[in-house]
Amino acid sequence: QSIAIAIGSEPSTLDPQLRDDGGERMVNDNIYEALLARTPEGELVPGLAAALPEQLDALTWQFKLRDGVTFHNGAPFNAAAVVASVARVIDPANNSEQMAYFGTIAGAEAVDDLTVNITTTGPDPILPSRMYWMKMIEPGHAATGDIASEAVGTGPYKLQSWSRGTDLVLVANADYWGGAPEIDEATYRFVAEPGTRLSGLMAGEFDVVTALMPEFTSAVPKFAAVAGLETSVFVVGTDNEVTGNPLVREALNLAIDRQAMVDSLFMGYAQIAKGSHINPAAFGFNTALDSYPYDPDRARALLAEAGMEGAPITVVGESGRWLKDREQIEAVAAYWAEIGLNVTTDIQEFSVYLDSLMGSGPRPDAIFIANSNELLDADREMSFIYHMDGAAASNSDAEMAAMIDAARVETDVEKRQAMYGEIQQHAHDLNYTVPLFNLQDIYGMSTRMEWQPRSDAKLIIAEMTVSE
Amino acid sequence: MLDFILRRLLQGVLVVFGVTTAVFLATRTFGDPVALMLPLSATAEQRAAFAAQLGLDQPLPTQFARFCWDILTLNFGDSTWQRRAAVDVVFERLPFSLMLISAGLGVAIILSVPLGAIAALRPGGVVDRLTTSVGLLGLAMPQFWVGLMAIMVFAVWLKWLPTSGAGSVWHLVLPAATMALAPLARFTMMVRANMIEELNKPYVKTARAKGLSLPRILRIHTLRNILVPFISIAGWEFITALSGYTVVIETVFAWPGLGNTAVQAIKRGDLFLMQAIVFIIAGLIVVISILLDIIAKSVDPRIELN
Amino acid sequence: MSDTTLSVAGLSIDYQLSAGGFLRKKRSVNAVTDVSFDIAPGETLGLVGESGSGKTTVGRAILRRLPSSDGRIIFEGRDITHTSGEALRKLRARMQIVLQDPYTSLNPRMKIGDIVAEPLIVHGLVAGPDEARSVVQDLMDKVGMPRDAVDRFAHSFSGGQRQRIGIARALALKPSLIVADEPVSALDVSVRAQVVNLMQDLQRELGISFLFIAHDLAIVRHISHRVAIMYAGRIVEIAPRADIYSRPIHPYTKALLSAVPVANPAVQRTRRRIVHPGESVDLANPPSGCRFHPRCPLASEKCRIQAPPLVRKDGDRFAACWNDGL
Amino acid sequence: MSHPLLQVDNLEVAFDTRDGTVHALRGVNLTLARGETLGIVGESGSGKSVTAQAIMGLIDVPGRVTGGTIYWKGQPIIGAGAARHQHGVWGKDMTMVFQNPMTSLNPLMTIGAQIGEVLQLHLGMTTEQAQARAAELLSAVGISGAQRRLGQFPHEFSGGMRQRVMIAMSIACNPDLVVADEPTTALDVTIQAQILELLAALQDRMGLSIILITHDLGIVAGLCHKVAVMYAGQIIEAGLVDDIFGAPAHPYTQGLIRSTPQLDVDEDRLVSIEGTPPGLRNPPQGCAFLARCPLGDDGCRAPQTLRPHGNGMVACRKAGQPAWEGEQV
Amino acid sequence: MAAALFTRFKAFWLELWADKMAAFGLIVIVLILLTALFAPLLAPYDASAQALTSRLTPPVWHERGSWAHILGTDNLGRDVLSRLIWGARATLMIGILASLIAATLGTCIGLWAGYAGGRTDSVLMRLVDIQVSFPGILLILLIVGVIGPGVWTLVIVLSITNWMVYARLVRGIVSATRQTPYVEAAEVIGCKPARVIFKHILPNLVSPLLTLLILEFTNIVLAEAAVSFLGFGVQPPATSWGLDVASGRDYLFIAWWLVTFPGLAIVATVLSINLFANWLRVTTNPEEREKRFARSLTARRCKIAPSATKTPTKDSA
Ligand SMILES: Nc1ncnc2c1ncn2[C@@H]1O[C@H](COP(=O)(O)OP(=O)(O)OP(=O)(O)O)[C@@H](O)[C@H]1O
Ligand SMILES: Nc1ncnc2c1ncn2[C@@H]1O[C@H](COP(=O)(O)OP(=O)(O)OP(=O)(O)O)[C@@H](O)[C@H]1O
Ligand SMILES: [Mg+2]
Ligand SMILES: [Mg+2]
Ligand code: NI
Repeated sequence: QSIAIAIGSEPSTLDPQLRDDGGERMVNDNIYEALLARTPEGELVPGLAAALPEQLDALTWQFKLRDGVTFHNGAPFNAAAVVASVARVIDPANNSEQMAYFGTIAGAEAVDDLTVNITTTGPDPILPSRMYWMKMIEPGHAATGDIASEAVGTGPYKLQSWSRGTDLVLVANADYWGGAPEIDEATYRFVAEPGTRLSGLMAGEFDVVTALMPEFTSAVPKFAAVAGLETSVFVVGTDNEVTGNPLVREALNLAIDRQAMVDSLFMGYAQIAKGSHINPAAFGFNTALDSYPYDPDRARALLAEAGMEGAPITVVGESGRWLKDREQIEAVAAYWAEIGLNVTTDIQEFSVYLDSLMGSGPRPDAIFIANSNELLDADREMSFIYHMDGAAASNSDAEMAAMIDAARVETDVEKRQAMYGEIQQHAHDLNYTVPLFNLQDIYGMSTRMEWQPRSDAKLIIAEMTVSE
Repeated sequence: MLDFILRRLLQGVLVVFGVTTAVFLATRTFGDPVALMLPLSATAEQRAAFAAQLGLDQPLPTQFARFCWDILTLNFGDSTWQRRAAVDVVFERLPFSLMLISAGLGVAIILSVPLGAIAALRPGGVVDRLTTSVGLLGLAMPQFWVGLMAIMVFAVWLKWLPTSGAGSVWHLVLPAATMALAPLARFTMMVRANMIEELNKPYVKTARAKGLSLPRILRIHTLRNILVPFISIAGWEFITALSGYTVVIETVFAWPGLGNTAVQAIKRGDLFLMQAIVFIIAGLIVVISILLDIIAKSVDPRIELN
Repeated sequence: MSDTTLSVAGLSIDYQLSAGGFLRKKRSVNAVTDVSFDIAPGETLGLVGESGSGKTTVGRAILRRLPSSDGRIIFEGRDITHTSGEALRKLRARMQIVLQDPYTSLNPRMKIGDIVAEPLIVHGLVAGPDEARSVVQDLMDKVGMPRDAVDRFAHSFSGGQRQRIGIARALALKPSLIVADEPVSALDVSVRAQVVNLMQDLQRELGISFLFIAHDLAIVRHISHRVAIMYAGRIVEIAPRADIYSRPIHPYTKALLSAVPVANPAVQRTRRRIVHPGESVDLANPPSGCRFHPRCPLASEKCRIQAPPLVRKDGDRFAACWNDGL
Repeated sequence: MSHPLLQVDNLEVAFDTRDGTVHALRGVNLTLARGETLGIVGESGSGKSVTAQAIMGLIDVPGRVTGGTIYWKGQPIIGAGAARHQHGVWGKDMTMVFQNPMTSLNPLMTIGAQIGEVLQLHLGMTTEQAQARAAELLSAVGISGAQRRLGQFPHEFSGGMRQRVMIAMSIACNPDLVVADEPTTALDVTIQAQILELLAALQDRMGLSIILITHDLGIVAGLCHKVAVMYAGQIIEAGLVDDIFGAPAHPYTQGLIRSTPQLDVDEDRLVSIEGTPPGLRNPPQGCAFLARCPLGDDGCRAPQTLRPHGNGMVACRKAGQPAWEGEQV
Repeated sequence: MAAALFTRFKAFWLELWADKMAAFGLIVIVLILLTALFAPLLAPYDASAQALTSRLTPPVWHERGSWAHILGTDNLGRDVLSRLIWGARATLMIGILASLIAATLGTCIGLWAGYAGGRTDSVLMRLVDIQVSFPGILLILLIVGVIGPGVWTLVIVLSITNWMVYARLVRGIVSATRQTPYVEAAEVIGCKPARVIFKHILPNLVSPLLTLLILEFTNIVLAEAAVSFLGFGVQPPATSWGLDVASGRDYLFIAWWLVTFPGLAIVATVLSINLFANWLRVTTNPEEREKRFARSLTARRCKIAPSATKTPTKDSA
């Protein structure tokens, strides 16, 4: 059996360690594997490792490797391969974009042929999550072969051919350690236009298309939706004149009819964020929090109490990068205008937007971002948005920053979980952000496809089946 | 002849250099390349390291000197997006663009000549009015609209042709047809107008006085005479298409041409790729216009190359 | 005031065919070579020659519309060879032009009155529109145009009438010299006579000098006092009218005269025509020596090597031919 | 049956323009015998070229033949009774030489191809035969190096040579009639003399008939047997050259001849015919020359037709009366 | 005076009316212009007023449609008709401004090159060559990418990439007109260069420039749409037809009206202008104009033109 998959962009390279590139991941996730894997529900399980790692000390994690695994070119997978893979990713000369995930890793050393110790620069409780992202390469091929266009991994699929611009074909790896996958051949096609992807699906050319818009769920033969990694949120500038007032910030949160937006904008394919913008699947998510209610009257009252009726605020955002980003921004701006704020919407060009989001200038009153959490650990949100020194942070709450710093190095799982819960409660009470939705990823499929997509947005062909 | 080619090539080199320099100045003086090229979450150290690696931290004149040297040695650096030599990326996509353009313009050329000629034979007649109206309509429809509609009709409903992508001749049909539409209209009208003008020339009277039939005059006499303006229009159309005006079609049909790559390069702030694209396309344009002049000369012996 | 209105000495003019540049030679063609003549006040000099012989070029050089590469042009006693800018503009008031094509030499978008008044206005010779109007009316009377013509556009007039308008425009500045470049070639025979008569009348009345360029030897004979014959950029013969027509010296003049058809069947059928083979000279690479030698029946070795100078043959007759008086 | 070679019978041609219909030809009558040379003179716009083109079947939108008939050897070829196809008349038996040799040849075809085309079409020659014959023809019109010349393009020829090529082309199929519309107007006098000699020689040799259209009375005087004078779309006088130059009968013809300056006579003033021809959109009912005619009176308002006068034909009530003061030349 | 104007207008209209398509084109253009001019009065809603609850309402004739939104609503519940009306304003303004700026720039350079001639001419024309060799759309995208999208960017960018054709046209006409005898005459009578240019040369440019301007305007409208389609064009909350098509294209399969109406508006505008310009082009060419007249006469006379029957056809000889 063979299927055709339409993805939004062609891999820029097949080197699995250099780029942070959606197209590359969609392909390489099937060719390469990491030491750890996740179940479709998000639970970390052993991958190329034989078991979950063991923490030897604050800075060292030990992985036992699966025995008898070979690369597609026949080379054995062993500790040397792991050491080489780690060394290659973190080599500054390679300037890997994936360093965002692996910044804490100091190195790896082989203990024996099937045991590896990975060391970190500081205590890093989420190292296992990080290792889920690190694809293991074959050192010999990486050194001498053309790794950028010839992929050699351990995964269930092997690269058959790649005609750049046209298509990329994977075939099943009959020798896969986990057993040969069901689908024999998968052809990727690269279609950037959502409309064109959709028409290909409807014309029967594609079996799977990514990033389907919610509206089209009624039009396609079959689809599957799953809670994704992205959470949309407005980061509020707490040092600004208007938004510095906690009453105003609360009003901002209460003014939005999130349910209406879910129903109309997302046709139900989104969850209202539960009081924070941490991904619900992530470690550290505070389940105790509840989502903000829609209470415009209370919002108006709060504004009145703060004496901020008609106060000017500027809402900053961009357009076209995330699902329905502009729609969300404009809808929210409209809600805020409704409770009596004088809202200016500023949709910025992306580089300008980046500067607004992460630059050193004054913080915007409210800036939109769809935050993505690939490591599924609350640390990402904590250090990026909540921590006062975070790149996208808009508060100057030193107390909270200290709490985050403490949690980051806490290796006791229970304690860490509790600390994160506390931080979230704190931020929730002070309305530092206006969390909106946990977005769902929707995939369009042909009728013969059977597949439950994963919440980490990985497109694993081995998990698909074709009914015929 | 050789003298002409040499002179034009030299001129061309200057033009190409001017064009590429314009890109250099535009990208270095107005924007921050580093911010564009690195991911959202990159740290300040990463940014600085990256800038240093690309030589972007040097003062502008130094950068420019390095840039000039690179151009001279035809070294455009690595595409930051694809992590390989920028020229490789360009030469990989260029054939797709050329294929699309040639197919589209080829169709337009082949169809427009008879259509325009027939229209010119009876100006104001049924064929004339029909071609003119259809032509004007063809000119009025935005390409992306035509493309989307074509996909709907021919690929989704009728399932005659693939919706998108490249790979076989069939993949080429819809994009090429969409691409052909506007040039077809322009060519047809141009052939018609020039044909009418040509038919008014004294030598046509001579030909008629010689007892030649109108179709024969058209075929033997006037057709050749409209060839020169036709070549220049077709060449112009080719150049325009090459300079990226196919990008809309490429987007709609997911055609892996250079236009799309250029958009990506711009969106991702891939300076080196951008420079390579501009350089190579400008060079191609120069070469093509020289070729056009030579072809025109071979058709019309009166033309002097200078 | 000197006794010659215009004196041209050794005039040569080159046209640049292509600008020099990188890898490219400058190419130029020598359109007029060593041309000299005078025109006295009130005199008409006819300038005849085949197409491309440089007649227009001489006319345009005199009006300083072309730079001359050699020689001098003296107008009313002043050397104007290098006049330019504002001085040249002033000079223009004294010498005027009448162009060949009456259909294109009038701006189709201007009323006749405005066309004729324009020189007065740009030289500030009239105080206001009323004065301009009355001057224009006078001019229209002078050239025999109806007075109501001033409010119409050029296209409503016939060729002859347009040519009169062109003459009126030239007259507006009361010039002392008018260069008329084939003013009647485009006109019909019957209309031609009107314009020729008008020009003669005006000359008698106003004492204007004419440089009258034409193809048509018969017309030239009618209107000129003296006639110059050009061949391939040189004057080959220049003499008073009677001499040229009755006793031409230069072989080319003879051939030219014999080739003119005469509207008299009896005469025309019996005329001895000297038909020289060959065609006009390619000025880009002219023949050596006398430029007429390839077509000349009398050509000798000397003619091939050395160009004959224009010398006085007898009386007021000058010719450029080694074969004396043959 | 002895039909005249060409007979034009009351030919009328009109052009549709936005400002009304131009009646360019208003009843033109002509007869031409084999071997004869007819000159047509008249001022600009009088309809000479239109007549020639009508004879050649070249009237095209916006013009149309609105009346009359043209007979070729007794057969109607234009007008009532004419067949749709006229095989071998135009281009073979009857050919045309145009005024402007610079533009009348296709600039992008070799001379050889342009001459050969006629031969292949009308005489069914092969390409080689046609080229060989074309070379002969070029030599016949006095172009040396004919073989080499065949492969050249018009721009490589001078004006006079191009006109020779046109003539070569027109005599390619041994025609009976050559219509020459101002064949030398664009040429220099010396070249004009060459071309006229050539035409005269060819006529002698081939027994051609020629219709020669010109402004220049001198050319007519030298070359033609008969002459027709056109004015405002009509022929107002026709006859033998000697008669008409010797004693022009129509006031217009008289004026035309008297206004032409002569090489050997000193006139003090030329006769000038004041005024302009009538517009052809609303041509006058009567004599078209009336407005400019010194002899005209109310009687001339009635339509004037060609009537015999002496050996020729004149359309004037006062034919033969001297119209302009001064002596006849 | 008024009467004279009226007769002229009537003559113009009569000639135009003879070509129904062109007349229709002109009417449509005028209507669209008026719409753009009176957008605030005509539009039923604010173009950016959104109502998420009523998003993607189909047009009124659809079963789910409503009279509240005659042409339906878009993905944010904004009224399509209102956006169309306001979009006319943006689209036409960008088109007109860009055309005018490009034309002014091009005309000045063309005049300069054509009048000065010689070295200046060749330098300026080389400049045109460079600009022409510059990959056009790349330049647009590059500039937009660097200075950021927006209405004004678009105007600037489209002007920069379109002036060359005016420069070439103007230079051609000027250097040709410079040779005409009446310009020579004007110079000989002592007119200063400024007077020669403005009084004698410029009037010749009016009609070809106008025709070119009109045709180029359509190109700019299409270019604006294309650039907006690629996401480099007009940015919300501003609106234009191109932007609406672009943002509606994702909904093509479920809300055809989002793409269709602005698309049709573009087609209608460009088509009408082309129809009219086509007629105008013929009208400004006296020869063509006469022929057109004669042909229509012939057609009206309902018989084959005599000349056509007399065309020699030697096909089967
Ligand atoms: N602008 C120009 N550039 C180059 N050569 C020119 C130019 N104008 C004229 N010539 C050449 O100069 C020579 C003289 O031309 P000129 O116009 O003076 O001749 P002419 O005697 O007036 O001819 P005609 O009788 O045809 O008007 C010709 O060989 C012509 O080809
Ligand atoms: N295409 C046309 N459209 C309108 N009128 C025309 C057309 N062709 C010729 N005419 C008119 O027909 C009349 C005769 O023109 P024709 O060309 O026969 O004159 P001609 O005697 O040959 O003049 P010339 O000596 O200038 O060549 C003129 O009044 C002219 O205006
Ligand atoms: Mg001249
Ligand atoms: Mg004529
Ligand atoms: Ni037949």
